[in-house]
Amino acid sequence: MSNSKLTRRGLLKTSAVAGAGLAVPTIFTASSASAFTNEPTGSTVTLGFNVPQTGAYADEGADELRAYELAVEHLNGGGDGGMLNTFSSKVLEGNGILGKKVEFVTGDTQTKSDAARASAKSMIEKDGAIMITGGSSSGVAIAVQGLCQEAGVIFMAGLTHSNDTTGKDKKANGFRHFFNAYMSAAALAPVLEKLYGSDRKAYHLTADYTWGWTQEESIAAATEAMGWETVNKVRTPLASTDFSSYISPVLNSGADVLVLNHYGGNMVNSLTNAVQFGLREKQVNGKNFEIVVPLYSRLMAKGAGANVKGILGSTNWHWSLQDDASKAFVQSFGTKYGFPPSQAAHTVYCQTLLYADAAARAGSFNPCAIAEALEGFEFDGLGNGPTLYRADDHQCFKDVLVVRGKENPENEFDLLEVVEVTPAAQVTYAPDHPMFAGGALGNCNPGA
Amino acid sequence: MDTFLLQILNGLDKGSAYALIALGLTLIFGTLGVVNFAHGALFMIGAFCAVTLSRILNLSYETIDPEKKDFLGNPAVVKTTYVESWFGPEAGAWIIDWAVPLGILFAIPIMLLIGYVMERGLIKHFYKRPHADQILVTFGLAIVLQEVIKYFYGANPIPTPAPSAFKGSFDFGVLLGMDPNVIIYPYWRMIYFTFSLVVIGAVFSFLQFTTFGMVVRAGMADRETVGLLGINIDKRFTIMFGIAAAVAGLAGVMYTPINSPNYHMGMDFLVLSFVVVVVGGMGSLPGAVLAGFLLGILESFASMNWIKDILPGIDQIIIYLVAIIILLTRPRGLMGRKGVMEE
Amino acid sequence: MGILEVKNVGKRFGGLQALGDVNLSVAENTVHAIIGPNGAGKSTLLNVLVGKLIPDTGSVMFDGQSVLGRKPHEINQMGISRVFQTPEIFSDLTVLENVMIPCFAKRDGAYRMHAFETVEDEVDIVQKAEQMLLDVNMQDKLRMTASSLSRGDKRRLEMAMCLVQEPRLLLLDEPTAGMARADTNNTIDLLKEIKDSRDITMAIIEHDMHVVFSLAERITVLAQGTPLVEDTPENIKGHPKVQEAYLGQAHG
Amino acid sequence: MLGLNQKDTKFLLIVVALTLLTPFLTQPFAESSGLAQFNAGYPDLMQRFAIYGIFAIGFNILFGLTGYLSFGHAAFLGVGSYSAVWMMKLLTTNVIPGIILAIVVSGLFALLIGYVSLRRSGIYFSILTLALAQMSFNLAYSVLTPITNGETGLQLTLNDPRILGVTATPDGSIPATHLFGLEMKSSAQWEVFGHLFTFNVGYYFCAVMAIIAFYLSLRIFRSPFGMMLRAVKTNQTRMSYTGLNARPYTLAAFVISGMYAGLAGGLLASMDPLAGAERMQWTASGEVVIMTILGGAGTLMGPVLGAGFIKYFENIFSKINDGVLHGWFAFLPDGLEDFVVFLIHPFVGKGWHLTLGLLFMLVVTFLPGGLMEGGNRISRWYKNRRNKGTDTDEGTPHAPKSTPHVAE
Repeated sequence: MSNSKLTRRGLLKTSAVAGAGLAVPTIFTASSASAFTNEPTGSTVTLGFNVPQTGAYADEGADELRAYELAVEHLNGGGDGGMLNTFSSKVLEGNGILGKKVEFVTGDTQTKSDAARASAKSMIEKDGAIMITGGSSSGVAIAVQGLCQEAGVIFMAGLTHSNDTTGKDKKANGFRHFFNAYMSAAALAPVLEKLYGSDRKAYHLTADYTWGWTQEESIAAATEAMGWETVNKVRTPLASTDFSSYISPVLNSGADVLVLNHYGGNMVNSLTNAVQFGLREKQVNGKNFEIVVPLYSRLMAKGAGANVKGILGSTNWHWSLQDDASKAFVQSFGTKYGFPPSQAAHTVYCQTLLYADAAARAGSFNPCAIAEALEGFEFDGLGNGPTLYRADDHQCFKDVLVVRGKENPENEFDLLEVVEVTPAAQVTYAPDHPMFAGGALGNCNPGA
Repeated sequence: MDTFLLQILNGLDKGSAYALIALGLTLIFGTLGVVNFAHGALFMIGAFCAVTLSRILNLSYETIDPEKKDFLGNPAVVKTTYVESWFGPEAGAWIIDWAVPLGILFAIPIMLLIGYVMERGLIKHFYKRPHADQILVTFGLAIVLQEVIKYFYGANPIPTPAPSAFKGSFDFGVLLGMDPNVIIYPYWRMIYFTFSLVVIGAVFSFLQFTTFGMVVRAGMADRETVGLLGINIDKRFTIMFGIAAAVAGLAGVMYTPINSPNYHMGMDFLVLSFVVVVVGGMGSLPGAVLAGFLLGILESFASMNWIKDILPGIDQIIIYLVAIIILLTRPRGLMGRKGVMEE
Repeated sequence: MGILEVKNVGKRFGGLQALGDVNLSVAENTVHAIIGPNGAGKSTLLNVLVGKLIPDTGSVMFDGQSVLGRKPHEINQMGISRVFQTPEIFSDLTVLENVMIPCFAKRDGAYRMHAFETVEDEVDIVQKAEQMLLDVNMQDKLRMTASSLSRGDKRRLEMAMCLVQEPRLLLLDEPTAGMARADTNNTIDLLKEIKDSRDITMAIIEHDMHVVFSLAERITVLAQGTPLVEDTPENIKGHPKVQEAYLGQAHG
Repeated sequence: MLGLNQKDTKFLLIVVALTLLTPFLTQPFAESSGLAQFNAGYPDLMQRFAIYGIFAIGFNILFGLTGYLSFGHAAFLGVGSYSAVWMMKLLTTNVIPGIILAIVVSGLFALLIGYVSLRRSGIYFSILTLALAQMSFNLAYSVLTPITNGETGLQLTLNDPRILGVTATPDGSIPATHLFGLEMKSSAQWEVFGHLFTFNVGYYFCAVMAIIAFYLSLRIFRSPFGMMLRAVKTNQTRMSYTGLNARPYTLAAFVISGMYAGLAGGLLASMDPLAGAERMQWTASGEVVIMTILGGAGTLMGPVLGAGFIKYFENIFSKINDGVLHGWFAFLPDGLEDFVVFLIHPFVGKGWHLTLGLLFMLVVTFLPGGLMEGGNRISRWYKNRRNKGTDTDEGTPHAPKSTPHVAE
């Protein structure tokens, strides 16, 4: 791990050497020194990886961090190059970004908006990070995105699924590769209709905070559009650990599908509880009772263990995909770490590559130039098929995977199987879709 | 009516965990006069005893099977557990399947030992210190314990299922002459409830009917006098601390199939269990048990839809609201004694 | 008409009649002792006087005003101070601060938000407190933390804290309980000195007869919650009822 | 000066000097040296030192003086932040109105919560504050989202009215927070001998606030009011039999410390206009408890030190990862190097909570007076060593314990 020399401020690398012998101190203000925030002047460029390292999402954060390290290794020409070899844009040459060696600093979001902003600020102010990326919840992503907008650096969102990240809280300096709740719903609905029919009654249990609400809204809208009836929408407190009192009334409500708009520990517990109550063995309205978890992640599936078997959901990417890009990424990640990458690892790896590529194509680290290079960028070879970074809202549009908990896993990582790859066209929406209304990108801010 | 019945069941089940944790907490407070903020962590460690046992049972040797491929396309490594190779596949699988109930046997000595070490090594030095100091040092200990667990087991929840014999649920409604599926309840949760009653009963009869228990009860009422009678009350208190730790640990072991254990589950329960203890009345064992079940039931009622429609968000705060009301109207809790903890 | 008038006070605790029909009058500027065997209701009576207990029947008037239903701090503000069996002092504070606090209470009432003045600038109060401590011979211990005082000094300090408020009535709850003979005598001397040097009414609850007879000008004997006799020390000494009460107690 | 005696004036001046020189003191290592990662002199962290210092000073007025252990103080910090951000959304991004509103609103909120919870004492009080604060947090995170913006936290947007300010700057971004035009985020940097010092407007604004807060707390400590609060802690029985009503004193202390928390919250929002609900969680309240105890409850400087210590740990210590460790121990033979790194690894970087927990236990067990007591013990030991043999020890048997609470 030689690439984590953490502390130097790019700006000083040269000036410190030059000025070391001089006894005359120089005073300058931050703004007069460079054209944009943290302009790299030395031979290196510093990226800031802001992931949860403590708290409930620490394992997910650790997986993201592994992917970041891998990405940095590949950008600097190390390793087998991973998805650099399959990426449709070929401007990256394995010599860092624009010839500058990539270094990185890490921060701990603690999955709290506050702490995440503090760690992002510290990376920007102290370590001279030119770009911030990461996060594993929407609240954090939106908060850090806002900060990056004000500070004048690019934010490449990690795992954030709320519509708001590229909806009402979208920012000119922020970009999201991950899919969102609307896309989950749009991808799931046809599969649900195909497998469970169009005459179903759904019961929603929703984590009582912003992300939960947007997902509930999206799924309810999509399923109602195909003829399902929404029996009830029940909000559950974030702090809940035991969902029995929310799950036990479900069977008697007349519903025959339970939608769990939960994530992380909430999802693990609510799904475990639901299976415990034997919901899946029951018959309601003459149909098999079904459970749906719209947003899946492998770590959650692992936490819920055998309870995920046969449960449908959606994910951004899965390691069992057989396209060249996915295979290359799994190969390179698996060789280095001994297990396949999660979707969170995949999205942050892509985001790092996309940022580097945009900088290379723009020929500059100026956030505004990079934003321009990313806007409307079409690419392929990163595991999700042909993808568009839409200019209107900085959201990636790509295929979405509908997955199901595997009945007979072959190994400990083999928890989900891909049921369907919903094409990008089917999950695309208008930029002014009501679920995404109410915000504006604003202007790109180069800071300084 | 049926929804009320259902929620009472839920409440009793939730209350079981609350009552068990609060019972141990009160035992420690009543005997030692120590406010133990690390009690939630003991619950968590109990849960991880089950995880550990299940891992031990799953220890395995590896053989390479060239027929199968792993995710990278290399020849797969096939693991066979020692248990299965020793006892034969069937008996071995049964033992692994029963890891959680077996975890009880595994957890008791470990929890007693942890309790003993904690009391002798740390708590002992805090008997004469203010309650605030006790809260703080045990709070520090709780952080340390959970970080240690996190270091070894990670932050992700670890699924620890119940034996397959207890999967599924029982239909109470049919028993009461209602339609099927109206009141169903998982077998394991019923076992948890029964288990908690057994443990509570055991602790109470131990205190009630043994000489040891009598001395401890006398010591709870008046420590100095008992000390003057020439009884080595300290040693007994150490044992009581061990027992309290074991009660918390057992609550944790049996809880694992209900929710996958994670390193911070102790903190999740800590605040709650303190509310339970205070509502029950600091130092009152029956109060703790009563308050545990009561709060469990109230919490379940608060999650009913029509109540949430009238008072949005009530299920978020019900526990705290009850605690506040009880503390303001019955300052010593439901069954507390006067003058406890008000220095 | 005494400064403290207790009329027909009765108090029950469940089945126990702790006080039944107590009548008592304490005249101004006297030392009035209330004695009685254990369980006679002395402490209950005292707690009624300071507002800690509210009697079921009867009235307690201090200087023409009822004390019933008032909080301890309000009763203190009326001019009644109390000395406890075990000295109640501010043990983490210095001796001087211990005496200054009652001065503030006397001057400023039950509550005043004097957060921006400094203690040192309150010259009057510092002087008053220092003078008080000089009076009780503790002038060399001003800066000591109260908890490090000897037991006798703690008692002195508590007295000083009460006296500095110049109370009109000083209640003493077994001021020599648990003291060695020498300390007891010191305390008696201190109380005598106080009695001689200022206009003050004292009500002493005590069962050490030595103390009572050295100090009291009038004595009320309490038995089973009712006053048996009230008289001068000389008359009490040989009173048959009193002997009966104490001997009866002693016999069983 | 300023109504302080000579000793306190000196003390205050030292604090002022330390605060103003923080950009130097926290930046002791040259940028190019391997130790540069231990520098803490960047605006965000320096601001946090000052802000959490204010928070802890305020908490100490309640806990250190009256002994009432509140486990819900973070609620006031959160309420302060929300008020300030709302002011910046509705009125102007000038920080003054926001901070004033923050102090007022959190003061009122503290009055309400204090009025309810101060009816009980001991652990019952702690649980009441905990319950009230957790209620606030849970509601802020969910059903109060229209006011608090829930999970994401309340932020400024381009649609805010800001009737006295501007909705958006000419270049289309959200206006920065400022003090009559002086932007909080603007900094000057001074580079000398390879050291880089950053002088940030926001930090100096917080620093001035912190000095004022400290000065006020010093006055309270030295005032009759402060003495009464210490009396409450020592003996409430004697307090009431002395004719004093303890309740308004404790309530006043509670409200004052709530206002300090509100000021801290308002400043947090002024430095970075976001108010997250997590700020109100009970663990955040636990943090200020830890800060105060670690530094030394009841002392004037202790809480500030504790706050600085914890924020330093959280932001700097947590960044030491394996790579850095390998760098440090590179001089060791390979096997040994790995072993040493393996040993240290659980305690640094993301394991910093473990170190903090251990340290906290050690302090509570062996140094009940916190870091301040540790410092005093060392200096006393040092003095004793110097004075060895000479009998001019001024510490007479009575003197040493004289005023533990007002020890600086």
